[in-house]
Amino acid sequence: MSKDNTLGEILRKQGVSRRGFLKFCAATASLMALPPGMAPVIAQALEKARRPSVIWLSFQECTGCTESLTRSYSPTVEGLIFDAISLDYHHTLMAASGTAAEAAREAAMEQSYGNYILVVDGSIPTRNAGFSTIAGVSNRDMLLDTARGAAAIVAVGTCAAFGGIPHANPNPTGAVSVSDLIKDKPIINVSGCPPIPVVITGVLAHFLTFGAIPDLDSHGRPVAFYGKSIHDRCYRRPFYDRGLFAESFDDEGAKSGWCLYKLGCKGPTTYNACATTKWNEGTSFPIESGHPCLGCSEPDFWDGGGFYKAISTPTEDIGRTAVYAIGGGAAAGLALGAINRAKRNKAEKEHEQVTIDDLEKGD
Amino acid sequence: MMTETQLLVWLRGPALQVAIAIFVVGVAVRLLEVLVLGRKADLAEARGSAVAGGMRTILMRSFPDRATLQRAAFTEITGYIFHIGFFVTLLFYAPHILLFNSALGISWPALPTPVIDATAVVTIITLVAVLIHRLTNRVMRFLSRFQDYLVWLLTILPVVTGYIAFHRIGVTPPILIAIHIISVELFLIVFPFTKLMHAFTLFMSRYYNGAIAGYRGVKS
Amino acid sequence: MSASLERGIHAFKEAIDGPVASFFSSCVHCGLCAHACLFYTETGDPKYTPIHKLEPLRRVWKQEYTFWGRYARAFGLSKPVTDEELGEWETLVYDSCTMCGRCSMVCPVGNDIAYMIRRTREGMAAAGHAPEGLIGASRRAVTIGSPMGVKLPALEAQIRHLEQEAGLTIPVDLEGADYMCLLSSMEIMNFPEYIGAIARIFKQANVSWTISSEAFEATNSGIQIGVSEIAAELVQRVVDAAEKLQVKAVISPECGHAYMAIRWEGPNLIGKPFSFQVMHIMEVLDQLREEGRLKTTGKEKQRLTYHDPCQIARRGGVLEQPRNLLNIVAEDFVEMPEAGKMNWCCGAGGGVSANERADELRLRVFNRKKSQLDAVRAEGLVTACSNCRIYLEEGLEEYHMDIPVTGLTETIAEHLVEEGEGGER
Amino acid sequence: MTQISNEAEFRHALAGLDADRQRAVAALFVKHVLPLCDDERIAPVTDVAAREDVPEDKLAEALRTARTTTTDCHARCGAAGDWSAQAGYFVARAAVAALTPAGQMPGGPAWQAAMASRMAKTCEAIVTGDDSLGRESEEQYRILVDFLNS
Repeated sequence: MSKDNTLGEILRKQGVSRRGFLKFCAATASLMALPPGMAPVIAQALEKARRPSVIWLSFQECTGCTESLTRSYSPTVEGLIFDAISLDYHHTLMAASGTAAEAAREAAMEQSYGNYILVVDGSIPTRNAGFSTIAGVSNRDMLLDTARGAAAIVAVGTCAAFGGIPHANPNPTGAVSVSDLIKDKPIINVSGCPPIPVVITGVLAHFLTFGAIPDLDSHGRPVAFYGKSIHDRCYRRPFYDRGLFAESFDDEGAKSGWCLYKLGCKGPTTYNACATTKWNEGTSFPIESGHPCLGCSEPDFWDGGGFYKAISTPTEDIGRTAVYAIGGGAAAGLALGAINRAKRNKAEKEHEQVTIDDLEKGD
Repeated sequence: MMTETQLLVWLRGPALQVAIAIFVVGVAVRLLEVLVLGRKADLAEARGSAVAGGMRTILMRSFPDRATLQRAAFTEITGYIFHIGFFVTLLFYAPHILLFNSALGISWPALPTPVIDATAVVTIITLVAVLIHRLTNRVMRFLSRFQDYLVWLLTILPVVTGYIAFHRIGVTPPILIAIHIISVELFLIVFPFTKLMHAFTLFMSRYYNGAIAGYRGVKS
Repeated sequence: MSASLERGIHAFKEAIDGPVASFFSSCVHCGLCAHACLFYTETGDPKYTPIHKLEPLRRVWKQEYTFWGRYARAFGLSKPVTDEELGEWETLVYDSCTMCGRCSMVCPVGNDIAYMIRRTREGMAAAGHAPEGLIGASRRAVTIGSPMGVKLPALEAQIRHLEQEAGLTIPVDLEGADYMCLLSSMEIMNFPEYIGAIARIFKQANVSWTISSEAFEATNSGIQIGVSEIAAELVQRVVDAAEKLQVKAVISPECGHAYMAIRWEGPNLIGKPFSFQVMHIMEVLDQLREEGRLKTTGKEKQRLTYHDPCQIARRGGVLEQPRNLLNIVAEDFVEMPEAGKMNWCCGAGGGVSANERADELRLRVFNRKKSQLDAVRAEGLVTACSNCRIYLEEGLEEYHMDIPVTGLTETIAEHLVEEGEGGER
Repeated sequence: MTQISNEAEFRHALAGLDADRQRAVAALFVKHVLPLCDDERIAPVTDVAAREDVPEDKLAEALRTARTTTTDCHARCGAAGDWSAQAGYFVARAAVAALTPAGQMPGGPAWQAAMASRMAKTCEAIVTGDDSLGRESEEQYRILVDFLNS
């Protein structure tokens, strides 16, 4: 498929009927919380969109994001969109390797300089370039170099968005997120470990349709997908509201699908669309499968105080602190008490007798 | 910039440790400063038992005599409501019990969350009524100093912020939970320096009161 | 060396012990003590709120005995107690407080406010802020032996009168007697029939008793004004006399603070337990009643009620005895509302009656006693403290209530069965 | 002619009198010690007590005056006591006893009035130190005998 075909032509070649395409646009519109009227606009824009050039750079990552996005066992509409774009460079997916692969990347950068989309997954080590390089070029340099010509950058996965697992304490590689290094380009953080596939394609679709990045929250994540917390949309919320909690993973509560708050669920402090779009085409999502949410779309979720410790529990040993404090307090109290007592007893010893003649004020 | 997760982890960790440390050391010091001063033995011939009298008053002073109840019904009733409400909300809300369990190792059954929710509302309304009473009642206005109003604020904040955090009103929830934890830690830190100490010293005061009277054969 | 602020503060420092520190740590400014104090309920003036009267002592406690307070003082953040303030507080601590202890009974956190007023007065007196009346009374008590200047000859005349005219024997300085009776000047001057009453009762119950010529005075201005040295000196006189006469027990007469002074504060003032017992006259009479040695006849017909003197009942613990006694001499004995340990004060105790400046306020707050009495429409009021008695009379007079007030011992004596000497009465 | 020579007979005789006669003899006792009281309100009140046919309200009003006088001249707690003033106080108390309705005074109004009058005399004795005045009880026996016989 040459680059000059429009997205619409490519999709028709792949047998996607006009109606199927319009259905996709309507789904995307609703997904993006856009008004229904936008569906035809999306369809028109996608119809005419030139095949965008996409460069996918993978740095310190586990390929989970790519895996999540490109499951091959069932062609989904997201997959079609993904095929539709001109993915010019992706280590895992591209056939070329070695210098040929790098040549392809440079070619793509030159050819559509200024309007290709840079997708990054994985965090960027800063302590020592040697931790992660591609073809002898450090991740950091490659990112800076490639970002210069990018129209927009999509940081896929919590690693790229916030530093993710490599960034977790003690962060030996000095891993940082894309937005820590790139300050002058619009960056869309699509956090999650991995993020939900439809969120990635949704963001691409938005960019293709409007040529601009969607509304972002304070962490640079598309509000459409990360506006609400899991807790707000969790189907087990009524149990939380009534105080019915699973105490262990296979007790009565867990079996009857009660709230997993006590098992460490981070739903209340995690923003993602898992509870609504769910995973594997709406099959389920972690809480529905009986496991508390880990809060993977939040920065530093790995150091968030223990996956199985409830939000309301302390993250340090308060008991021990209290014991030390009691010891210290008792010692201080006894000492200060003794000082008071000595002062009072001294006052008594130095008591000046008050007689009836001392009752009148001094003249 | 500290992210919300880091903030919550810090608040539930080091910050809570500091607050607990100040609270425990402060209370211990205040209590020992009183106890070490001590009391001279009574040389008069006893009529009743001081210890029995002291213990009795610790319990019985919680029940006002009928006449006082009539004269100061508002103070008495609002006092019971917001104290009981405050403790029920604190001690019987499931997530709080997890907190106590992880800190102290003991646990107890929780009340249904809607009950706690209602109790919190009642407590807040009563505390507001108590503030109005403190501002309008002749005696209370005369007695009240800055500290009385500060302690009122520090007492109502945890309940209000907890209610808002639970119902997730306004800003993003992690911040609401953070604010709630901060208000609790403020309460703990200021506790030993204010009249909140009465939560501990009232037992000693009632004991002394009852002992002095009990020694003389009076049920105080 | 004259009284001064510095000596006052010094006395405050001595007065602070565990309970005081605990009380000040516990007060939550709820104002409930005000509703228990007749000086507030009858005037509605918030300055009479009991805990407020302790402000000077509280500040000394805070600045001297708390880490936080000392710290604040070091940085000049605290307000030291000034002489003007003590002057201002004098009327609060003396004129508007009888140390009746009602506030101590209702404080929800258990503060014994009367306990602290007693100690505050130690500082006030040492700082020269005691009322004139009490200074005069204390001077007379120390120099003459009685706050009202009653000398031995006057008592001897009373005794002579009782012996010649009423044919009674009043043993004076009888060594080895079981009981040594004390008398309060108020009784000797205003209600001498008390002496006649105990003489007749003890004669009938053949109780061995005596009065010491060296220490017949029961009252103790020292604990009212708040100077423990004076109080100790007065108590020591009684102890010396009692030990000299080797009596088994000393009887405190119908006087409130005298009972508090000798029974409860006495040993602590002189620093050692007594070698004899101390009993209030009502305890003795009730004991005689139990032993069947108190034979009475006839009962008062009119509706009688009893006023519990604060220092005897609430602060002293003598509660059942008066009821037992009244039930044998009164047909229609009714209890006032809140009688017993929660009784309302007559407004004159704790030195207030000796303080002329407080007269107007005292009569004004008597209205509380009036409403208590109105609830039972009594035709006669009996009490066991001559100070209460005389100021109940004055109060009733002020509010135009024709209720005669009598002492309990005297009422018992009226109903004694007269044996021998001219047959059945 | 009844003879009264000791306290029991004196009390017994007094107790035998009805309310009006008790008031009358009580008034006599008070009159006997009246010079000791310099408060002018007591004299007219004693006259009211002495009269036989006195309306109820007059008596009550006189009683109130007598009570007020008693309250005014009792020795103030803690103040330096003045025995001559006390004598006046006891005369006032005697007047109050005389005017108090029968049932309200333990021992009866007449007897209380007698006791109070004797106390007035004792107070006088304390001031003057003249013990001869101590025989007030004999005087009262004589007054009672004259009264019973008249």
